[in-house]
Amino acid sequence: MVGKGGLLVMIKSQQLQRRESLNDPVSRWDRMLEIRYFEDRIKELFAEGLVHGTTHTYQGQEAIAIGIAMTLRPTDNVCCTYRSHGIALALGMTTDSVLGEIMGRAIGSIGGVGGSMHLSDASIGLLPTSAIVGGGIPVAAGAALSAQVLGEDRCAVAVFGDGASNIGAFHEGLNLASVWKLPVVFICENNVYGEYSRINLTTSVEDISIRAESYSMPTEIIDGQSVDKVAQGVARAVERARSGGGPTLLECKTYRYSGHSRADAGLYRPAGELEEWLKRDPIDLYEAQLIEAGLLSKERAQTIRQEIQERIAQLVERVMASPLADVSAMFRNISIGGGQ
Amino acid sequence: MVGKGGLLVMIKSQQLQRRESLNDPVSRWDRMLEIRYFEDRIKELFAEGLVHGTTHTYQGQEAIAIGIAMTLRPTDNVCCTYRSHGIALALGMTTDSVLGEIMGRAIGSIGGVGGSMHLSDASIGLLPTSAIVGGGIPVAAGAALSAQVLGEDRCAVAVFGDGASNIGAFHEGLNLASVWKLPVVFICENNVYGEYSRINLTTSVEDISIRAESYSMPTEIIDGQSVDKVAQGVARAVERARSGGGPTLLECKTYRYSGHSRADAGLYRPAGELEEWLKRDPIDLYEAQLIEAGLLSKERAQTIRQEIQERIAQLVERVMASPLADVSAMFRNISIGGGQ
Amino acid sequence: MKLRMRQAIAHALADEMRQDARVIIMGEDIAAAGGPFKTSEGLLEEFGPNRVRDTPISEMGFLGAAVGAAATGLRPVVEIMFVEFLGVALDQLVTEAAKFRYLSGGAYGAPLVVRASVGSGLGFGAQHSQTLETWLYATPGLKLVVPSGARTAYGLVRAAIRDENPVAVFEPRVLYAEREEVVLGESGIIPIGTGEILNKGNDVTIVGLGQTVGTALAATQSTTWTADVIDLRSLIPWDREMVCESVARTGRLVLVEESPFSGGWGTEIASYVASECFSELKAPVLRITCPDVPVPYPPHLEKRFLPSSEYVREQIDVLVSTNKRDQPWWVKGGYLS
Amino acid sequence: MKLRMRQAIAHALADEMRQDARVIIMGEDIAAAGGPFKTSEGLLEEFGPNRVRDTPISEMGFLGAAVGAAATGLRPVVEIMFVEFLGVALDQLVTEAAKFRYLSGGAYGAPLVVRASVGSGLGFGAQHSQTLETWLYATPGLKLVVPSGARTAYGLVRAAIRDENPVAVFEPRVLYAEREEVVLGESGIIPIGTGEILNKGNDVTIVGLGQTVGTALAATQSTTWTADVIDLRSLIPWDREMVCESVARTGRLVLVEESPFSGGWGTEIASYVASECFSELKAPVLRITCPDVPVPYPPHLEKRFLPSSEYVREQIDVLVSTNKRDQPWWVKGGYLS
Ligand SMILES: Cc1ncc(C[n+]2csc(CCOP(=O)(O)OP(=O)(O)O)c2C)c(N)n1
Ligand SMILES: Cc1ncc(C[n+]2csc(CCOP(=O)(O)OP(=O)(O)O)c2C)c(N)n1
Ligand SMILES: [Mg+2]
Ligand SMILES: [Mg+2]
Repeated sequence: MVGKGGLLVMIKSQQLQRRESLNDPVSRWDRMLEIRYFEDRIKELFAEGLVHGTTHTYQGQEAIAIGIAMTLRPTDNVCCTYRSHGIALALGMTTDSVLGEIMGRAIGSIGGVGGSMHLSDASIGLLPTSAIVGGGIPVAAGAALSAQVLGEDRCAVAVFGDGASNIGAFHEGLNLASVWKLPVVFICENNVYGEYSRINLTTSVEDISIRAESYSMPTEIIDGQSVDKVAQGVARAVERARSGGGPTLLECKTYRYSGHSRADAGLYRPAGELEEWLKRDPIDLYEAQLIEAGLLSKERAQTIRQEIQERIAQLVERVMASPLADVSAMFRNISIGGGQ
Repeated sequence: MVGKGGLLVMIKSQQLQRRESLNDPVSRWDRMLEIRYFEDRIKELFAEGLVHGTTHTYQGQEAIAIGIAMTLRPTDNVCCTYRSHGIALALGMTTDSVLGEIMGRAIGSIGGVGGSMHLSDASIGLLPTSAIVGGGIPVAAGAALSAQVLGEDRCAVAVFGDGASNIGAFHEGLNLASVWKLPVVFICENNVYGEYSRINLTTSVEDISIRAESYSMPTEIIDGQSVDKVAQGVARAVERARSGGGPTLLECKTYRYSGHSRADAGLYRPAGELEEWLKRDPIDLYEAQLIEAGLLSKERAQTIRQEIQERIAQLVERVMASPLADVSAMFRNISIGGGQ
Repeated sequence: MKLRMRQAIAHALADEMRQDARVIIMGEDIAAAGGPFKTSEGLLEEFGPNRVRDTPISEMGFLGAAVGAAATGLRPVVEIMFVEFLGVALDQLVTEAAKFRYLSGGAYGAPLVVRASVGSGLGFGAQHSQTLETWLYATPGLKLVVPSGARTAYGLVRAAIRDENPVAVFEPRVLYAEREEVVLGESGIIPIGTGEILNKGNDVTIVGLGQTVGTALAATQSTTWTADVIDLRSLIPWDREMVCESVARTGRLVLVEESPFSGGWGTEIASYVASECFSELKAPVLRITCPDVPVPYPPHLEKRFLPSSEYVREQIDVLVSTNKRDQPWWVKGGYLS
Repeated sequence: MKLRMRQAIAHALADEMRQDARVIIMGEDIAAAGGPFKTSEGLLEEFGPNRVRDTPISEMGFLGAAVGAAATGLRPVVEIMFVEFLGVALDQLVTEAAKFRYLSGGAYGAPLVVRASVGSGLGFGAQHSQTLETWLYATPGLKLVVPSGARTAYGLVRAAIRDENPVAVFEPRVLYAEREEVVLGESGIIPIGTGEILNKGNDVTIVGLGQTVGTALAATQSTTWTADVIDLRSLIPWDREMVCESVARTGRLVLVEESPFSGGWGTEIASYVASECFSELKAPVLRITCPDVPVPYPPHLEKRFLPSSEYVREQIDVLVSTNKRDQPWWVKGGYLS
């Protein structure tokens, strides 16, 4: 696997440095902002027609990505969906690698052939993200299975939405993980919507967490707007996983500020719902907490915000100036030992 | 659909007569015996090499089929699995039609091209049985959907096993039925095994019924060895379905006396388990009940048993003497309006 | 009337729903939102929530429900947002629906329609850009049609709904926004199993499907040769007669495919025609396909992935002038080494 | 050593498991019961429950788990009891596993094996008797092999496990009980992508796959013509070179297929060879297939469904003597009307 040999062992990769920096509370806040501004900019880039295809942004859910990333080890595996910029950045992928991928650049995390829905970075354990709803759930169980079979101290995490809890792969993956007591944590980001449908229109329960009982699985409902709450919940589940206690289903209550994907303005949402959630913005909440703890000042916070905005602006310029994936890229990494 | 026009409207079909006869308690017992002896004979026929392919018999579960059939109307729809001889006979299919199908005869319910796993009879609402585990579950939801959309007073029933509750189609079918409040009853025959695996080895819950909570669905655990208990449970669920109350999950606790399929002697079962269940044989229990109620005498019971044995013996002779499906049968009923 | 393909589809659905109360439609976000690709706009308003239904994300569940509903009196039209999602539900289409009539001795059919958006061109990446026709190949009892624009979409969707058998309609996503003159009403209905000759010529028969029909037509501009251009429209069953008649005349067959070279949809047609018209063929059948790679995301590569009309023209130039096939671009360019 | 095919498979699994601790196997009833078809007998005892696992009835779940496990260090071998069950899990094979390497920029592979029993001959009926190769067609990144007996089963299963890519092994169920001389050990391993010439002749090249290899061989007995008989063994990728070389010599190609005429696996081979060997072919490529019907249950019809060696011989008699194709039996018999 990439990242195991050569230079990367000696000099810590940028990804691992970024990952480690989450040990510092202010860096967590910084990373949440990075995700927020990154996603805001992505939205604009699509709106401006500068990017092709589709994208699914993460504004409002940042505390979950950070809570997960600060708790897992880089050797743990994460399976995520098409809505993965936030998780990827939190886990340590660089903004160049993520934006590069979104813009089809050779510097993209998989060389620019995947686009917004397909990020991956083995050095921080991010398996290929799946654009198929539920696709990553049994895959995460499998990444946990390898740890169990090989006796490795790893665990695996699947991140998916509320809507995904209605698909067969969810059911099969959770049952399998429970029967085999696999070291895996299933993290449902309940952001109230699956595409343009409110959860109550498609899902026969209000709390996805209830479904854990079908698998005799421990579960928690977590405030997804709180970095600490998420981190604590994930830590409990990961601890259970590593100590042979089997899988856990965590439901993080959250909200996506943007529409489902690039084309969606979210007009189907009841008036006031977004506003209600904005009052508990995860970045604001964490900022207040840091300030209260004396770890951050209002002024420093303002400076950081500006710095990140600038970083993102430079990032976009840099990536747009970088070379596109070339034609040979589409023929690479299909199979090993000769193509079909 | 078959059975809607012509002669069948005027003279009540044999199937409907057989169905109606279940109004009589003794006939119910008679039918259970018919199923039992039929299945015993099927096992022998396979063992003797007289039948090709595979089969899945129903001994020990007869009370469930009868409880369902006596409660549903012939216009209701039933989706069942490869283990469907019992349900088919209970719903009113004739032994000739079922054995004919099993033996590839033209008189078989679908002309002999389907075999043991593929029975169907539109006149009593039996949709094509599916040899794919879980396949019939969303299909039953669909049969209920048509009733709902067309405003018909029908309901639909899916019959499936404990093992099937681990497959995605179960999850998706139940959630969909719940969200749409479809008039459907999901009947899980928990016979403790899926193929050669005991339920505890593959299923993360002991009672399948628990899984109803994942769909906010009413549920009951029912003694599957009692005709009356099954009928009452089904009646409550059907009443709920017809009155707009939506779907129900019923779990009937039962046991299959035979192995999973023709080749299986069931040697994986813990010693004494079968014997324990045989003490609560559904046919014996019902016989005792009828005798206690004064509806049946020991002598009459003995006579009936003998009569049915003879009927089955004659049936086998009759079917073996009847013509095989001819070559043209394999080209029929594939599509309407010209083949591919 | 000039309509975008997505509007033509909405018209087709509405026209059938008006005439036949048994027709219902369901899929993810097809009701309140009018469909992810706006192919059902206005239908919820006109036909109400009983007949126009948003579903959970449960392709196996709602496709299976369509099978049961179809067998018991409805004519469900199911939308599978991206054809890849059939990968979680294929069982219900090919193992249940397609065999229902057979497995009921003719008593129950499964007259349902599965509409799925397919293909590349919009930057949806490797898991949302394939065409996957061969998933449905080798399935007696199932039909598959592929419109090439608004007009054929209207005609084929209506025909699919009226068909007594399960029919899949694979709609090239990139064409949803394209406008075309559409014949509405009964006379706009297109019989399943028939192709259409869009251009008459002498030297070669070019068969396209879906978005490659436009490519094929464009390729015939300013050439030294003339071509019959056939829009196949139906892939299962396909119009063997029309294609063979044309090839008998032109002596050459070119398939323009949006699918990989290995195992692409053209293999069925190429294989049949090469045998059936063995003595009429002056040149080997030429399949102009995509390379054997996942669909790449970025626009410049995605475009390259698909045969362009220039490339088709060049390939046919060689075929007609030499009666030999040219190498595909990825071989000539050395991309496989 | 003479082994039944199911024993040869168990040997192949055991040999790889002994050499490579990363190899695990999983599937329904493959552990305690030794497999529904006894292809894993003794493995639980030798390798223990950590590496030999019974699964719930959750094909999507355990195939998906195999993908994740393969990407993170194991070499899982998954048994899909009947190939039709891939219909509830295809997504994980073609949309995830086959694209994992691509979608990770080469960092994660999915070196897993999916073994599935396929085909007719044992009376399992319409939903348990198909071969369904075309579900995997058009999937760059995936391989598919089909053994024709114990020897090739051993060699191909071992090669599949060693392959760095996802490989499907479709095992003709009817052959599990058949005995054949098997070369065990390294020298018994069969490179994926290679066919095998089982008989040399001059007049025609006959290509079989799985259980039709035996049919093809038997068809060459007491004939007026002689044939190259090729066991294709690998279908994706297939041995284009071997088949084309043979056809270049014999001038005629016959495919003997256990699949429907429309969309069967032979379309890929027929289409390729008819183009590639265009000038060498003396006669049209002949696909001898099953009719376009679901697999019928009763033994006399199931037998009729599959091409018999007599039928193959008759068809080739006509081909060789007239350089024209005969009609298939169902056309001659008027069964389609
Ligand atoms: C199998 C499948 N069905 C449908 C889709 C289309 N789709 C993409 S995202 C999405 C909504 C998912 O909602 P949820 O799981 O709540 O995640 P969120 O987008 O809210 O993060 C749908 C229906 C898909 N990608 N895969
Ligand atoms: C999708 C699928 N996977 C696996 C099988 C093989 N199979 C047939 S029956 C069976 C066991 C089913 O157990 P259960 O649901 O408890 O029903 P029972 O046979 O006990 O009535 C299995 C695994 C199948 N037919 N379909
Ligand atoms: Mg959501
Ligand atoms: Mg069971």
